[in-house]
Amino acid sequence: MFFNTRTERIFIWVFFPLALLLPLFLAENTFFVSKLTSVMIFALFVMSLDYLVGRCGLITLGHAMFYGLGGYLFWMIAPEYEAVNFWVYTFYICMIAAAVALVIGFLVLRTSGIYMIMITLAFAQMAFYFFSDSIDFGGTDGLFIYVKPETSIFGLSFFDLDNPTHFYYLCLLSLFNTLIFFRLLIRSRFGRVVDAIHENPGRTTALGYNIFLFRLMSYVIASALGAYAGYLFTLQYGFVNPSMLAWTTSGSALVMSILGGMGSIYGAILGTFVYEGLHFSLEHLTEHWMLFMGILIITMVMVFKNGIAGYLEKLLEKRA
Amino acid sequence: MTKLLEVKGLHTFYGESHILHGVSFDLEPGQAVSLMGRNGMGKTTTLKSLLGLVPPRSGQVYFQGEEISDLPTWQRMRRDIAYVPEGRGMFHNLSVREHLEMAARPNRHGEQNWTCERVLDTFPRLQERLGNLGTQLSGGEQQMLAIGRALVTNPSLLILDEATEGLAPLIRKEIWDVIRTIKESGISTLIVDKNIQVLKELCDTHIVLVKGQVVFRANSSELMHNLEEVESYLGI
Amino acid sequence: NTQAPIKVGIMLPFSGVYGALGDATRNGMKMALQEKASELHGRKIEYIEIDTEARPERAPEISSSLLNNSKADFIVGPVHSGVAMGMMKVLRGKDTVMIVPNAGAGPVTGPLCAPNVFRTSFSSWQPSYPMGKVALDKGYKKVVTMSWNYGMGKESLDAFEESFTAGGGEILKKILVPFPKTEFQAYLSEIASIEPDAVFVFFAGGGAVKFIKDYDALGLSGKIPLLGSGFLTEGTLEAQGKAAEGVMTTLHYADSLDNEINNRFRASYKEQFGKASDIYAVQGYDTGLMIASAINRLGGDIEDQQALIKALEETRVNSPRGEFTFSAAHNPVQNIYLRTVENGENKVIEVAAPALADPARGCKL
Amino acid sequence: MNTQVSLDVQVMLETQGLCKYWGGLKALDDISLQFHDKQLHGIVGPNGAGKSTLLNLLCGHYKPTHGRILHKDEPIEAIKPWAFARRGIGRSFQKTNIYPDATCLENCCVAVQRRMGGSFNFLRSRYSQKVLDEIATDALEKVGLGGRRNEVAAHISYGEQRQLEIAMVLATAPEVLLLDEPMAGMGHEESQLIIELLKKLRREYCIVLVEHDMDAVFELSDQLTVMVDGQHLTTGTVDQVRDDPRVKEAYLGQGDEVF
Amino acid sequence: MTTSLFLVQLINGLQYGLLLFLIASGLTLVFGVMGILNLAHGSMYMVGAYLVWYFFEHTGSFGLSALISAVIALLVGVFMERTLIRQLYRRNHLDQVLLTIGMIFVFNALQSILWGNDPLGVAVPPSLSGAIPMTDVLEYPIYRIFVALLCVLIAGVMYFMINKTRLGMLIRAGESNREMVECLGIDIRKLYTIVFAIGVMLAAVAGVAAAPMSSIVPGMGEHILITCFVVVVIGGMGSIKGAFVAALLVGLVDTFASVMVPQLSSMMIYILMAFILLIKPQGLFSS
Ligand SMILES: Nc1ncnc2c1ncn2[C@@H]1O[C@H](COP(=O)(O)OP(=O)(O)OP(=O)(O)O)[C@@H](O)[C@H]1O
Ligand SMILES: Nc1ncnc2c1ncn2[C@@H]1O[C@H](COP(=O)(O)OP(=O)(O)OP(=O)(O)O)[C@@H](O)[C@H]1O
Ligand SMILES: [Mg+2]
Ligand SMILES: [Mg+2]
Repeated sequence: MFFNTRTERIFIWVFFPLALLLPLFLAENTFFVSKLTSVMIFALFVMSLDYLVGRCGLITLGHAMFYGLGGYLFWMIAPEYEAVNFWVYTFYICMIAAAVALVIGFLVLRTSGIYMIMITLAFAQMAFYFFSDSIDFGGTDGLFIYVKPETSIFGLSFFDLDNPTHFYYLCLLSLFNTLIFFRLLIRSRFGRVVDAIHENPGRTTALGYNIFLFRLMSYVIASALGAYAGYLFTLQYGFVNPSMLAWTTSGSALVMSILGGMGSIYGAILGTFVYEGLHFSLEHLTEHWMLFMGILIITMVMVFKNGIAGYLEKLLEKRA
Repeated sequence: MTKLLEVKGLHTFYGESHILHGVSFDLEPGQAVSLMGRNGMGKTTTLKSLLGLVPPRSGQVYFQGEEISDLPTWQRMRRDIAYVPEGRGMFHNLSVREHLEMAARPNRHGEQNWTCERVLDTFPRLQERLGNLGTQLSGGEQQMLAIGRALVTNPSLLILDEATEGLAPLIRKEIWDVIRTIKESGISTLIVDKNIQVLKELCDTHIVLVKGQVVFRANSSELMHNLEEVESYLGI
Repeated sequence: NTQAPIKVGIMLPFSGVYGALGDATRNGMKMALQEKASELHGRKIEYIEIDTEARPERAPEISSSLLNNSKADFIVGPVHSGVAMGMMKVLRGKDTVMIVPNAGAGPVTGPLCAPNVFRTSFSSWQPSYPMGKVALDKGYKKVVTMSWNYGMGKESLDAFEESFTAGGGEILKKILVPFPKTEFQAYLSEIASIEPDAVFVFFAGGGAVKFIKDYDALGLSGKIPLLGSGFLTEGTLEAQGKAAEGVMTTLHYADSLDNEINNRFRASYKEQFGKASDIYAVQGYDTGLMIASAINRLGGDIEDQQALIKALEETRVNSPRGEFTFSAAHNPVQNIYLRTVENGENKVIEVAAPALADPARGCKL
Repeated sequence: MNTQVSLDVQVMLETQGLCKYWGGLKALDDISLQFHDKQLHGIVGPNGAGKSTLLNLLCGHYKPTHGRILHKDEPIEAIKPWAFARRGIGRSFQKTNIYPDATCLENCCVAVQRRMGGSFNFLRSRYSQKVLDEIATDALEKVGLGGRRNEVAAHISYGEQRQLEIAMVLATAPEVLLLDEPMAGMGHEESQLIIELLKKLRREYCIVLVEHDMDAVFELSDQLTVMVDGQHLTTGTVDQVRDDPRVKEAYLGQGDEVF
Repeated sequence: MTTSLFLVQLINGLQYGLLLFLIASGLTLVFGVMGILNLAHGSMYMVGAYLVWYFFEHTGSFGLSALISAVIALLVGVFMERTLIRQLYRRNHLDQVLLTIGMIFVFNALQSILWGNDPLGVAVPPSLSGAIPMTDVLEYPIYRIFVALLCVLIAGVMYFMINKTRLGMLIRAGESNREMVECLGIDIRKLYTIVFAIGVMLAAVAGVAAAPMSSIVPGMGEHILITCFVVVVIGGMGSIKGAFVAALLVGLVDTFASVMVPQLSSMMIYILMAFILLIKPQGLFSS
């Protein structure tokens, strides 16, 4: 079975077709298309975090560092006014982020548990202050990016990134691919070891696995995808700001991933959409949206034992 | 005379799986009772159910004539029950001395026969490791500490799960001696252990569990008569 | 459609560190539009308010929500310069009018200036620039400057330095405190050991309260004169208490400006919201006045964006801070006042720079 | 009944002056031992004698304070913990150490896969290769858990978890088996099963067995080492050791008191 | 740097460190010792400051206001534990993250609704006002010295309570294995309620103590929260001594970095933390 549970299959059969058709109905409301796009981008980011936290047991509060890095990297390596190729830069950015993750992972993965949370936070904060203190990177005001890459492969172009609907589909596709990728990864033999390490690292070492290597690998993969999400975010509005790297961004992503159901991967989409959906509707309803948001979050933790995904599974799974 | 402990019709489930099918037995004051059975037959579950650690779906527990089925675990223990769990339940952040000091208290009648010092005298090995953290002890040392920690609460009923697991022969003998002393001082014990040779001599009553049901319950002499039957239950 | 209400989108922080600024701005603006309701040619105003939480990375999305979803005619915001930049990215050149009621970020009316973007507050250069001359006039030759290490702070210090060093003054040290740190003791001890003639700072809100308290508690207040950009004592005086007495600041407004509009404004604000008004309320009020006046001028029909922009450009705002007009870059041309704190109020001493316009470097309008 | 052992078989593992100190405590003091291929080497001693510590050193879980460990004459005390297992040194733990949320089969599969490789294959399904399952099932059957292969490990009883513990080591197909009290907590029948199993295995592997169940140790050991308080007391055949008065005093107690 | 300036900065650093310890003390207890991840700790710091301001406005007595605030915080703590935190002990630690972030939202909203967003200030109580001259320009306010002493006192009491008393042992044991503690006849639920509430109260007390020397503003708790976690983690989970040393270390490093390497000062405590954790992955004083 490719998707673990019935719930996941149902979710995927509902969510993706719906998402595929939605722009047709929203054609005249460009805002909703772009809002959904940004939620999907963030869902992709949350998903990469969910893999790290939920599957690998590597809790980080510094994941936003890569989200921001994805944006700033694009600004750094792309020429200011020339046309660049989207795929090429996707590759560059993911590779550079992976290299950074390799170095940082090498350091932070020596610690574990709360200590790892804090040391990832430390690195993220350093990166945050690096960008927000430096005039060259626009400081706290951030930077504008004027290039929009073109998307041709071998001279064939399917997308126009300036067109919000096209961009929407690009993000949807990215999200879908990421989900499939993580599913493959989890189902693979690599995934088996990752699961084993998550459950009992000591035992896994005793069986002869170099757990550091597997963790590092996972960290690098998740970070590269996190950077890809940041890159998409930057492309959407052509704007980077150090607040992308702030710990609060990592924190929100963590919240969404826990809310969705840790480690379920597709729960990241659920968590992000529910959180962002609530946030959006509440903040349009009342200035004191925080009160209701807080109460709702508290209620959801109390009711859902394993996040939304866990709750749905309880409802939908046939009793064995 | 009221029974010390009375367990009536315990039915316990883990999720959907029905583990205990109406376990009942009782225990007179001053008695030592053995609870035997093969792996996975529900011995630990029985103990946990009667202590309230795993709430049974139905059934009652009486202690000294009072029903305690609805009390939280700590209140049951306050009636002078002490428990040595399988796996020993060490605290990773407390030293050996602290394990004993935190648990030590006189019983409900204000008696304090077992003090930290007496435990340390009984298990000199612990004396040497006073500053170590609980989980840094060797397996056997942990077992001694777990028993010691139970004794300093000065119980009137001592419940031991896998009493001598992981102990060296000499220490094992020591433990049986301690239990014998305890028994002589009027404390009742409920023992889960593999060692039928010792148990049949030490305990007054024997209970055998098979698949969550009591299949055999008798005193020592009856046990002797039915040794073969019992041994077949135990897979010996 | 001239019967439908005019939609005003509000992007301000209503929570967190900047919450008070957002509140005051909104209150001021609504008050103005309320007062001018009769001049709107029957058009109602509908507000769409969104809390920006002062998070720049959310700014593009919220702006686009107000622009494309709510179809707001005016978008008013923000407080925070980073958010302003995010808004600019989406709103520049679009067919709605963006009015900045606070954020001082230079680029907004500098290199990024655009026909549909207005600012009713100040550029960060404006309030600080005149202080250089004031300091020199007082005979201060050697000054230490200090602010948070972020856009607005740095731009303020630069503006001060520009006029101060041009007149022969010397900056002994420029201290940039990481934002939003409020542990000032180490820096103040250092200043005490340097013993400059005066200290010039930019701080605002809670940080300003803490700074003034520390400055006083460590015994510096009587000994080294404290100068500042006016935000140091705006909306914070009550919390600062006695510690703020005597602090000298420059700003485009002062509580004690004795003109009819200011007096009426202050009284009515106090009455409506139960607390004293401050510069943020004034800026919000002026934003409201500006919108009202443009609607009035156009007879309630604001469909034609060209006409609307023209009407806005020509507005002379009769503000509590005194009348002001707009520069070509859409930034106010306004008086900057020298004030000092007396009995918990910002008292005007003099006009430090009349009708000062931002140099608008890099703006091509 | 112990077959006399010829000592010319290969030395698989050797310790030279091995020490492990915990602060002031000498948990292990100057231990020099040889473990031979195709033999079962029993280690007994009172609680806290340092038996588990010795195993922990032999499998790389701890680093020695002093001394050397040789595997086939190569020093290995400095290599990484995981590399020990890769050299074919497998161990079971005294305190049950399994993957509680996975099924018994999956527990063993993790072990088998380390040997079979492919752990850095990101795309191929872990379920696609039946060989792996078969080896794992085989290991489970050896310890008598064949019928429980699809149970979640947390839901089997303590004794069964002990069996699983051994199955996992077997599944890695090691050359050296370090077993720390494998029979503790097991029922009679299961113990018997393990004893039978070890009887078979001891002619295939180099096995180091720490155990307090004297019947089992006496029955199984080719060589027997007694340790006391971190010191090496004696090594010899079962009969030699059993009659040693020092051993009786320190460990066994006098004859009839052995339970 | 002259010697006198160095000494002054040393005092500044120590004083800041002590204040940090005071703010982090509740977190040390709740998070370090009991193992409950309470992100709403900072919010209680904020609530403490607002409460003391509110009662000071109404009673005019700082001491009385402080007392009322502490009691209210204690009750809030009991309420939080009883109704919410308690349900989550058996669940994943991360659920506590979610729960307490929800609480942060609620506290922030309540603060905004009840007290508005304006920055507020409380005057230093007259009995503790005044200052001691240090250099010809600088003087040191007595109130700050008082707070520093209070921090030392709290540190001492906490150290003694956690490490030397039976109560402390029980709390630590509870973190390790709740079920076993209950099996020893101890009402671990009640114990945890009380200790959690004390932790919450300590956070509020820190807010109370800080109120007269800082500004009371929305979001003041979130900013300090991270620093508190830095302190607890550098010190090593569960170690009061560690937290104390770490707080002083952070205070000193921050102070000296501010004046000596201003370019790096924003990052300095994170550099410090990364450095320490790379050398000692379990913090300075972990067991
Ligand atoms: N937490 C649990 N969840 C589900 N099933 C469980 C759980 N704990 C035990 N069981 C099941 O309950 C049955 C009885 O277990 P129990 O631990 O009571 O056996 P036991 O008689 O103590 O065995 P042992 O001698 O091995 O300790 C076993 O079949 C086991 O699989
Ligand atoms: N991490 C540690 N820190 C400090 N002391 C330790 C540590 N681990 C073990 N010890 C001590 O080292 C000694 C040897 O322990 P070890 O576990 O090797 O004993 P053992 O021979 O296996 O005993 P048992 O038969 O009881 O399992 C014990 O006294 C124990 O307390
Ligand atoms: Mg059991
Ligand atoms: Mg051992």
